Amino acid sequence: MADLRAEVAGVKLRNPTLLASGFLDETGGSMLRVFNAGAGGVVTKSVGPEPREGNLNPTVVELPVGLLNAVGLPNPGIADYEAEAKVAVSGGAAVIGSVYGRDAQEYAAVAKRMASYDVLAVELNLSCPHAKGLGTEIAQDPEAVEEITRAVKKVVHVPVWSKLSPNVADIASFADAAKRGGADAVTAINTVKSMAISADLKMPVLKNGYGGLSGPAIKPVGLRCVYEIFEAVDIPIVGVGGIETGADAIEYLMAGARAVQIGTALLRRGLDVFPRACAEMSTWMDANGYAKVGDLVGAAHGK
Amino acid sequence: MADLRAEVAGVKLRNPTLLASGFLDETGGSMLRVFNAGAGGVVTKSVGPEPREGNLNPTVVELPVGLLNAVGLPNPGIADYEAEAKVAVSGGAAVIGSVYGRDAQEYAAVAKRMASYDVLAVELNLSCPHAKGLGTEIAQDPEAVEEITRAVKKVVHVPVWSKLSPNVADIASFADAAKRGGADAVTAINTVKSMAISADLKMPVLKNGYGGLSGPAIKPVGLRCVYEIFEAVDIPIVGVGGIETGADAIEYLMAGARAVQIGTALLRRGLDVFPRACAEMSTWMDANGYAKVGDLVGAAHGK
Amino acid sequence: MASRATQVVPLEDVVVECHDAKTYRFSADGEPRPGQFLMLWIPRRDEVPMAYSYLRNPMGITVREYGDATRALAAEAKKGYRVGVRGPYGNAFAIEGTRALAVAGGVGIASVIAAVEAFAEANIPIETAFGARTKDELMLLDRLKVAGAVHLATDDGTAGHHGFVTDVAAKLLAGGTFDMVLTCGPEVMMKKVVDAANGRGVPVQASLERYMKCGIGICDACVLDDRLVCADGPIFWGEALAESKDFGHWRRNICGQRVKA
Amino acid sequence: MASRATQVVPLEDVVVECHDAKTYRFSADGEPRPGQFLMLWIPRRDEVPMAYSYLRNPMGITVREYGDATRALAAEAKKGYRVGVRGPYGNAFAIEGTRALAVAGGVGIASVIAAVEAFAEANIPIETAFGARTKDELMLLDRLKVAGAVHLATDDGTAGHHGFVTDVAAKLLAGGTFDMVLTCGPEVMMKKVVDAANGRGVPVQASLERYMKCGIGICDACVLDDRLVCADGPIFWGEALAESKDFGHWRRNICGQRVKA
Ligand SMILES: Cc1cc2nc3c(=O)[nH]c(=O)nc-3n(C[C@H](O)[C@H](O)[C@H](O)COP(=O)(O)OP(=O)(O)OC[C@H]3O[C@@H](n4cnc5c(N)ncnc54)[C@H](O)[C@@H]3O)c2cc1C
Ligand SMILES: Cc1cc2nc3c(=O)[nH]c(=O)nc-3n(C[C@H](O)[C@H](O)[C@H](O)COP(=O)(O)OP(=O)(O)OC[C@H]3O[C@@H](n4cnc5c(N)ncnc54)[C@H](O)[C@@H]3O)c2cc1C
Ligand SMILES: Cc1cc2nc3c(=O)[nH]c(=O)nc-3n(C[C@H](O)[C@H](O)[C@H](O)COP(=O)(O)O)c2cc1C
Ligand SMILES: Cc1cc2nc3c(=O)[nH]c(=O)nc-3n(C[C@H](O)[C@H](O)[C@H](O)COP(=O)(O)O)c2cc1C
Ligand code: FES
Ligand code: FES
Repeated sequence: MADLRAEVAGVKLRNPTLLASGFLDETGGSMLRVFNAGAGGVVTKSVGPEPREGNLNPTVVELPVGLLNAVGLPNPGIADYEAEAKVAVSGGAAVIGSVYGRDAQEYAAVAKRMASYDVLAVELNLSCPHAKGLGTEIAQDPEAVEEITRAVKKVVHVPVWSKLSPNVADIASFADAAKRGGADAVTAINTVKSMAISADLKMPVLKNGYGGLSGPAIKPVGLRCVYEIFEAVDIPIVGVGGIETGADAIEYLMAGARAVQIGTALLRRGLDVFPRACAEMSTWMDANGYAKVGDLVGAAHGK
Repeated sequence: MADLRAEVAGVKLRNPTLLASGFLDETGGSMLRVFNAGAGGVVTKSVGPEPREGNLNPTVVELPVGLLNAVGLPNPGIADYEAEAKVAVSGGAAVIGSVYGRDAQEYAAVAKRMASYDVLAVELNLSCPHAKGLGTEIAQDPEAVEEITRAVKKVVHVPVWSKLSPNVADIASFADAAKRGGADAVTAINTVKSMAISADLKMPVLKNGYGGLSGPAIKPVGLRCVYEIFEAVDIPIVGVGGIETGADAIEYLMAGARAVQIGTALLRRGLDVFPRACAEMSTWMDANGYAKVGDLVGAAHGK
Repeated sequence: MASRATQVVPLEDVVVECHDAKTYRFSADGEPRPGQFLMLWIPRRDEVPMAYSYLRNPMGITVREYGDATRALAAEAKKGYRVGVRGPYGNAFAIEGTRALAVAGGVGIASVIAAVEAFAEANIPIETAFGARTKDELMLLDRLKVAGAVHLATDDGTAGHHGFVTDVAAKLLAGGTFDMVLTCGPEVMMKKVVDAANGRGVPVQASLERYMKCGIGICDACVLDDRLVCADGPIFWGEALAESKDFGHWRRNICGQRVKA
Repeated sequence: MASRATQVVPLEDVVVECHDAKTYRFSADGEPRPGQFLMLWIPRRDEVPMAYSYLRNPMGITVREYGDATRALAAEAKKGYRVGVRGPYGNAFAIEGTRALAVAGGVGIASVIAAVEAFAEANIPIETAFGARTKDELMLLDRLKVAGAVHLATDDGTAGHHGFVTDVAAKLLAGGTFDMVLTCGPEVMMKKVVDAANGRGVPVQASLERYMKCGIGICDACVLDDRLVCADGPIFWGEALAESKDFGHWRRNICGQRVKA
């Protein structure tokens, strides 16, 4: 039986399939439920300094190839989130706390507070493509990524994962910026900037116009990003984007990820996505002679 | 009956569905066949100064959400291409000649020769994401886009379309660069940089490693790019990326395109993709009270 | 996932049900079951959850003019007006038992009407206790009456019992012959119905409402304890609700903050 | 489009057919028909088109060690070795007529063998004229003989007719009783067979080869006149080939340049 335990920059996980930020993680009860369903860990909804309503509906469009969303970072704010984190953490879940802010100070303040909720690591959402003024610029400016990461590293004692946007010319340079800022790991990728239009109504479907694409459509993009970062920068990577099956997860690990996150696939597989992906990984690893997750990491780079 | 005629910067087309560069357009016979099947026009394979073999196989992977390719710009070279262009042009096809080069001079030289083959316009492939040293840099450098466009404009008498890459942080700024360089139109988008990995073989499937994603997966990305350019830059746009049906084409027109190109959908619909998309457009326009293609252009921007 | 893409459909009929509610009919793909809901995109305004009050094409929803979007819809929508719909989402009422009682308050009738008809079609006798503020708001009565006996209540006494529908329901339940209860309406009302049914050991299904964004079980907006009203619900059994800390007490606001219901 | 994703499969059997050709068997999804082909990914080397010489799982291909990739395959591949396959692609031989003649040259037999069997299964009598350089290269004879009479030819006279298989075919055709011809082999050979059949007014199907990249009808690499060998072919009727300017004369090189065949 393959050993599915995973480790990302000192964060030990019972298996490498984490819940991605933005999915069933605005509340403690849901996070605990996902963890109990079999996820290796859960990343919280990205939480900011103040409560935030997010965008008006429609905020979600189901497309044949994936999901388009522009929820716009709704969240209860870091103060109220304490109660949510507590429910999940005290229930035994491995929690990674995702945060955002307007600038380095805000990121640091929120991250510090989040870290105090006993999360195993803090993930910096540096990449949300649709919250106007709250990430678009940051996501596309390597110096901002470096500065924010550094500011957060100064004030938190847990590992910091910087989550990167694919909507850039060269994602590896952003991973490098995160590394310079002291990031313990990078998470790749956030959603791909996209749009859906209703011809009948002559307008974009999302109230926000633009949104982020996730799910099957972006798996080839995410794999490419992880592979590129692995080639260019020596930093642990958490892979995310279109992962549904054990095979998908293994491809990401071979591209260079040490763990993966799953979001949109909840739509097709429900909470079972975690135990199913793990079972599929385990079966495949046994059949192919891989004893542990670490043996897969970066395997596709061997020449 | 809706009037399907389209016009892009003075180039008149019998309908707005063009064959995208790289599909059945390395030879004159194929281009003529596609035109005779009903395309409004055909864009040639991107042709360079010398014959070029392209990448070794595998160069193409069929994915559930689209097609991944890294053909690597194989082409017979601009000299040999004269015979191909002649077959198509003298057969009556509306031909747009796509070219590439290493630098502005080469682009200009090839474009000049291409223009002499009686093409209606020249399209500059400024965006091929996988030919090493032949576009990656250009695609991600607005100044190169401007400079190349300007160099070509100086030497050709036909309209110039600059084709842009989506693998950038802000495609509108590249459209703007093309405009500054004198482009008559921009084409958006080329493929999205991606990868497929075989877990069984522990390696990327494409011999080249990286490739470009096309087809259904990138339609939301292409729509977003066209919409963004339309909002930001006053220049005619040709839309491309994941278009298969009349509905897809109409969405692109409403996003701001004046004509569209179709490539990967040939896989699902064969050469009938052109007449079918046109028939679907026509039916929809009749049902919804649109008399001509121009009435659709940019319609999704009305507030 | 293509099956639940947003469908833009023209309204085929708009029926005024009372001074502040209308039924909108349209044809769309999908086969909703009683109690399921859709996300209704009111162009330029909002996208909000609505129960199917008619299940087969032309499907229908019955909408109370409650806030900005629903009022704008009522003002603008006539035959041919286009809305977006995606669904069906959520679970459905279980059509089981041997004698059923539906308890509806106000526009909650929109969610139970199709279930009431389904019980009748399944030859399970069903009666409905239906309350509203005033007579005019007692909608869809014709369909209810075809399905079974109807017991009315109005706050102002203009029709049926003068007072709460929960009183009517309590009396009917005291009769002791019902072995299935379903309910939809204001949460305080449902809480009473659920407590009453639970107290008598009668299975009860309640159709809940929470603020919804995605409607498809991913965003966590509609959470009730650790369940999702959009995906695990909207219909919950009395047993589960008896254990709920949120039901009747707490809801989440649009930011996800836990606030008093 | 998922159906034709690249499948990585372990070889279940490797059979040496002669000094420079082997048959590789594997199990994969898909239901190839006689004459169709797949794209064979030889890891780290290349991806090249190969006809199915066995149609049902374990499917098979019979590969001549021709250049770099096929030679590397022969050197490395044993049971359990993994290759990638995608297909089936292209059209298939029409199994029709009342008396058929297959004319194969060298490894061309790999493309016609399944068709020969299909004729026999359809109870259409079939004979095969099969030529190679030398006796050792006359592969798959057992299967051919089960299906019908086999007429051999070798360049060196080590088996059958000493000389070209086209001579054998001409003689058989002169018999006048065949009303269907199929052929696969070197293009000069096929040209002769097609001309001979066309001359006698006998329908003839030839399986062509061109340099292939995509294999799925989009890249234009494999063009013959304005037809695609991968998608419109690989099998073309004699009538069409009679009008072809390319057949027997021109091909495209890897750059797409038109060069002498
Ligand atoms: C599963 C379900 C089924 C429903 N079925 C019906 C029905 O059949 N008929 C009917 O009239 N109403 C129904 N509702 C309630 C309906 O969704 C709200 O009345 C409607 O959203 C009000 O929208 P508004 O923009 O006019 O109000 P607003 O002015 O935006 O807000 C007023 C109130 O409406 C509610 N609301 C607004 N947006 C949402 C949202 N996205 N999700 C949930 N509640 C919201 C909130 O309570 C809010 O405080 C249902 C709700 C749910 C959850
Ligand atoms: C439809 C079709 C079916 C075929 N079926 C068989 C078969 O059943 N058995 C068999 O042994 N051979 C078959 N071939 C030929 C086979 O594809 C070539 O022998 C093989 O590609 C040689 O590869 P290589 O790398 O060893 O040779 P290389 O050293 O790469 O090249 C030698 C020659 O092989 C041919 N070739 C190389 N790559 C390709 C390619 N991508 N597409 C087409 N030709 C290529 C060219 O003629 C080239 O000049 C078929 C070809 C086609 C088009
Ligand atoms: C509805 C929705 C909300 C999301 N919210 C967040 C968020 O708050 N913070 C964040 O870093 N990523 C967010 N994401 C991005 C996901 O975490 C993930 O990067 C992306 O969806 C790709 O993974 P997937 O294809 O498995 O869904 C969100 C995605 C979706 C679809
Ligand atoms: C096999 C292949 C080859 C291509 N070759 C070229 C090319 O030579 N020049 C170019 O500008 N674009 C090329 N493209 C990109 C297409 O023209 C088009 O931008 C892209 O495929 C998106 O459109 P689609 O989704 O309709 O295929 C190629 C695409 C594919 C799949
Ligand atoms: S509305 Fe998003 S989870 Fe229920
Ligand atoms: S090999 Fe690409 S079109 Fe035939």
